[in-house]
Amino acid sequence: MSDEFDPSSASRQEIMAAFLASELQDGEILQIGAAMPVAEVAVRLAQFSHGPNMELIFIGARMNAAHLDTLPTPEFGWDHRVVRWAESYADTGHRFDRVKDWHRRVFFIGGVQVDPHGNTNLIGVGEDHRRLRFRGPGSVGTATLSTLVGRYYILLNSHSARTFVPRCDFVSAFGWGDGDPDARRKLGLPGGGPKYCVTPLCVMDFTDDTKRMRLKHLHPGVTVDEVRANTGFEVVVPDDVSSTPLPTAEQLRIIRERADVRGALRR
Amino acid sequence: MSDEFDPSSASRQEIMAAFLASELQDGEILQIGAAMPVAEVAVRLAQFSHGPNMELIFIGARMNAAHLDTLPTPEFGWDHRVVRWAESYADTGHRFDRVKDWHRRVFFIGGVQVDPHGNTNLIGVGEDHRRLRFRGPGSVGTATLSTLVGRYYILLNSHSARTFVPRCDFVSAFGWGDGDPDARRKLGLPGGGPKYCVTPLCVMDFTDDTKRMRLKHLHPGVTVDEVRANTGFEVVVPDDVSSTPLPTAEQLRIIRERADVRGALRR
Amino acid sequence: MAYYVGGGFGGAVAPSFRRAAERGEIEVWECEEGIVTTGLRAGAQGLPFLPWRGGLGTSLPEVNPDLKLFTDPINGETLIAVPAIVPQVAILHAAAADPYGNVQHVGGPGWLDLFLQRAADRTIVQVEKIIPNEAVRADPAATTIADADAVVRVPWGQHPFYSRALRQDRLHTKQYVEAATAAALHDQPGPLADHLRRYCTEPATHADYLERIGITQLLTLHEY
Amino acid sequence: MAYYVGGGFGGAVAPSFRRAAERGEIEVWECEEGIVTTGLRAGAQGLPFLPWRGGLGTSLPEVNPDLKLFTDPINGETLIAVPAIVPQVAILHAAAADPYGNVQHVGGPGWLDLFLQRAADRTIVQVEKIIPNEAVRADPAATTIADADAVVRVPWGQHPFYSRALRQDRLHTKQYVEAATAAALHDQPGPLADHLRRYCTEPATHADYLERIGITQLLTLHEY
Repeated sequence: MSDEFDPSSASRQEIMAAFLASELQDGEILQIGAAMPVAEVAVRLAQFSHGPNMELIFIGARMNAAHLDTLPTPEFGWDHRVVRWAESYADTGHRFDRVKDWHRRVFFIGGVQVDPHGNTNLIGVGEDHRRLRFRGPGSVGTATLSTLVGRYYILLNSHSARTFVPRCDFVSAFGWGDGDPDARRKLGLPGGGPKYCVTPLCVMDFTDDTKRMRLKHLHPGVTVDEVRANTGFEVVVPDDVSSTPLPTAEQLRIIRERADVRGALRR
Repeated sequence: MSDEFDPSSASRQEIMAAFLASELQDGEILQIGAAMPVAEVAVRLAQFSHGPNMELIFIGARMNAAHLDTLPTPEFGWDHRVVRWAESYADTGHRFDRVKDWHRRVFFIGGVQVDPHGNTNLIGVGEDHRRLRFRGPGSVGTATLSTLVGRYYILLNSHSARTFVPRCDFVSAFGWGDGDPDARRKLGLPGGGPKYCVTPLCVMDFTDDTKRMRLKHLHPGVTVDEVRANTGFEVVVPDDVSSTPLPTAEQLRIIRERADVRGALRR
Repeated sequence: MAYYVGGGFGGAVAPSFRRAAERGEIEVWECEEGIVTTGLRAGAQGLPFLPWRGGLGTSLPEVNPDLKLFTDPINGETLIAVPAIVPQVAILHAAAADPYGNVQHVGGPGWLDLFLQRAADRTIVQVEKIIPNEAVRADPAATTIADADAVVRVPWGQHPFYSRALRQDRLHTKQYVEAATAAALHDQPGPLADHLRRYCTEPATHADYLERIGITQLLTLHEY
Repeated sequence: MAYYVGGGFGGAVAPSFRRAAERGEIEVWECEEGIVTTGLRAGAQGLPFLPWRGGLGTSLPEVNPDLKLFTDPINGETLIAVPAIVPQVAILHAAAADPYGNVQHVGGPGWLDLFLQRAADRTIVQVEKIIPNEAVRADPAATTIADADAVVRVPWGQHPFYSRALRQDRLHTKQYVEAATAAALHDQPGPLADHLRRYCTEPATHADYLERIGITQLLTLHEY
C-alpha cells in the first residue's frame, strides 16, 4: 500500500466516515437522507469493506452495491448516477406503507440545533414559530425515523455553540427528552434513539443515567477545550477520552478509490 | 325488428335487468360484485343503450366498454374474458386508497336476509354467531360500500319469506336501520342508502317517513297476494302499484345480442 | 378471519368452512374487506389501531368485540377502531423474484397480498420463475416486495386457483367443491377423502402434484 | 404546509420561502413526511383523522395545533391525531395518459403524487405524452390514476425539476437559487425579477418557455 493512503493523511470528514462505518454491522439496513456527504461515504465504505449483506436506502432507492467497483456520491437529491443501481423504490408517502420493521434500520440525522440530550431541531431558530429568526429546512422524515429506527447517529458538518444549544427552540426529532433513560419508552417510541453524535471535532455518546452528551473520542489535534469552547452546553468529559481511531490504509484506499471517488470529504 | 325481441318474451330476470338499466344515468360509475348476473346484464345494457360515458367496475377491473360490440358476462370471479378490457385495476385493499369519491358510485347488493328497512345480512342465520344455523358468505366489501356509495340497489335472485324477514339476525350492510329517515345521517354514513329492492316478483321502494319497503311495481303476471305470501313482513301496498315496465324490443335486442350473449338471464 | 368465503371459487359458501363454522369448530373473526384492510395497515404501520367508517350501524362490532366504537378526537364523529392485524407469516404467490428477495408482480399484485406482506412478521413468496438480479435493477419500480424472507420457485404454484397470468382450473375446483359439499352437507365423506389423498397427502413434491393434474390440463390455464 | 423546503434543489433552505416564513408573510402548517402522508390518507379515505406515532415528543403538535394528542381506544397509547388534508386541486406530472384520464407513471410515481391525487377533490395531470386508450388497456396494471379530471400534454413539463425520465436542469435551478438568495437575503431584487420576467411572466406559452431554455439544454436532461 503506497503512502497515498497513510492514515495520517485522513481528513476530518474521512475520519468521521470511517468511524461511522466501523459502527455499522453486516446485514443492517442503512437509510441515508439528502445532503449527508459523510454518511454517504460511511455506508459505502461499510458495504465495500465488511458489509456485503447491508442494504442501502438512498432517499427511497434501495440497493445492495457490494458487487460494484465504485458507487458515486450524489451531487443532488435523486442523482441518477446513484439511484440507477436501485433494486426497488419506496417513494415519499409509499415508504410509510410498512414501518413495523424499521427497528432493523440505521439512520443519520442532522440538525440546525442539537441539545445535550440529543434532541434535534430542523424547524428553525427563534422564540415565535410564526416569526423565526432562521427558518430551517423542516422536519423532512426525521420525526418518524427517529421514532422508529433501531438506532441513529447525529451527524453534523460543523461543531459550534450556535448548533449545540442548552435547549432547542423547537424539537423535530426526539432524542432523550429531558434525559430520562426511560423517556422514549414512556412516550411509546419503539426506536432505540441516538447512539452517538459525530462532529468535525469529536464523537460524543450519552451518559447512562442522565442521557447527557459525553465526550468519547477527540479527532486528532482537537483538544477538550476546543470542544468546550464550541459547545453551548456543558459536555460531560470523562477521564478516559480517547482519540478517534484513524482509518486504516485499506479503509482510506476504499474511501478514495471506491466510496468517494470525487473527493467530497477531502475538500 | 323481428318477433324474436317481442317485449312479452322477456324473462323475469331480463325485466329486472332492464328496469335497473333504466335507473342508471350516463356518466355514473357502476360497481358490480361477484355472482350478480342481473346486475352484470343491467350495466352492460345501460352502457350500450344510453350510457356511453359510464364507467363499469367489475370487482376491481375498471373499464368503459361502450366501443365493444359485446361484453360477455363472467362465469366466475375474475373471468379474463371480462377483465381483459380493463383500463385500470384496483385490487382488494388497494381499492380503499381513495374512497372519498364513492358518492359517485352505484352499487348492487345481495342478502341472505333483508328486513323491511333495507338492512341486509350476508353473515348468516341463527341466534348465536358462534353456532350459526346457516353460515353465509360474509360481508365481502358491502359494509363499506353501503356506507359510502351514492345509492345502491338490493337485488335478489329469489323472493321468499326466508329471505325477507322482520328483522335480520345480523346486519352486514346498514340500510335505513329502524326506519328513521335520518338514521344514516345520525350514524355519519355519507352514502345515500338503498333506493329500490328488485326481486323476481317485484320492485319495492321505501316510504318517505318510515323508510319501510313499499310495493312499487309488480312484474307481469305477479299479484300483490303472491308478494305478500312470499314476504316475511308486512310490505306497504299503495293504491297505485303499477306494472314493471317491460324492456323495449331494442333493449331486448341489446340484452340478447350484446349484453347477455350466453343467455344467463333466459334460463 | 372472514370477510368472504364464497362464490368466486365455485360454490355459494365454501362448504368445509361452512360446516366448521356452523359446528363451532373454528373461531370466526367476522370482518369485511375495508375492515381487514384497515387492520392490516395498522399492523404494517406499527399502530395499535386505525379507524374505519364502513361497518357503522352493522352487527360487525357486536359479533367481533375486537372492533370498538370510539369518538374521533378531531371532529367527534363515531368511528370503528380496528385493531392491528399482524400475521406471523404471509405466504404469497407472485410472478417472479430474484435470489435476494426482490419480488416483482406482473399484471398487478392482486387481492390483499401486499397488505398481508406489509403487516406480517415474515413473508414467503412462491414464484413462477426466478429472475436475475440484473433484471430487477433494470426496472426497480416494478419491485413490489423488496425484502421477502424467502422465495421459492413453484411453477404453476397458483394451481388450482388463478394468478394474473394463469387461469383458475375450474375443472379441479368444481371437483373439489362437489366432494367437499358431499362431505359437509350430505354426510358423504368418501369423495373428499379421495380428493385430499390424491392431491394433498400422497404427492411427495409439487411436481408429483402437477403430474396428477397433467400437463394437458395445465397448459389450458395460460390465458393468452 | 412544510415538511421539507431544502437542499435537493440547490440551496439549504429555499430562499424565498425562508424570507416569507421569517417575515410572517405566509402561514406555515408545520409537519413532517409521515404526518403529511397520514393527513392525505385520511382525506382520501373520507376520515376526519388518522393516527400517527412519528412526532411524539417533538414540538410539532405545539407549533401546529391541528395535530392533537389523543389516547388510542384499543391499547391506551398516546398518539398524534392528524386531521384530514383535502387539497382542492392536485396538479401532477406524469409520463403518459390517454384522453380519458387514465394516467400511467413510468419508473414509479415518485414522491407524494398519488397521495395528493387520492386526497384532492380534483386532479390535473400534465404528461410528457398522450397515449392511445388501447395502450392503456394493454397494461391496465400500469394505470396509476384511473380518473384524472384533466390531462394536459406538456413535453418537458417537469422543467426545471426532474421526473423519473428527465434530469433536473441544475444550471437553471442554480441560477434561480442564486437570484432568489440575492433577493431574499442580500436585498438585491434585480436578478430575481429578471429571472421571473424571462421565465414566468413573459412566455405566452409553454413552448415559449422552452425556447428560452433552448433545445440544446433540454436534450442534456435525458438520463439515458
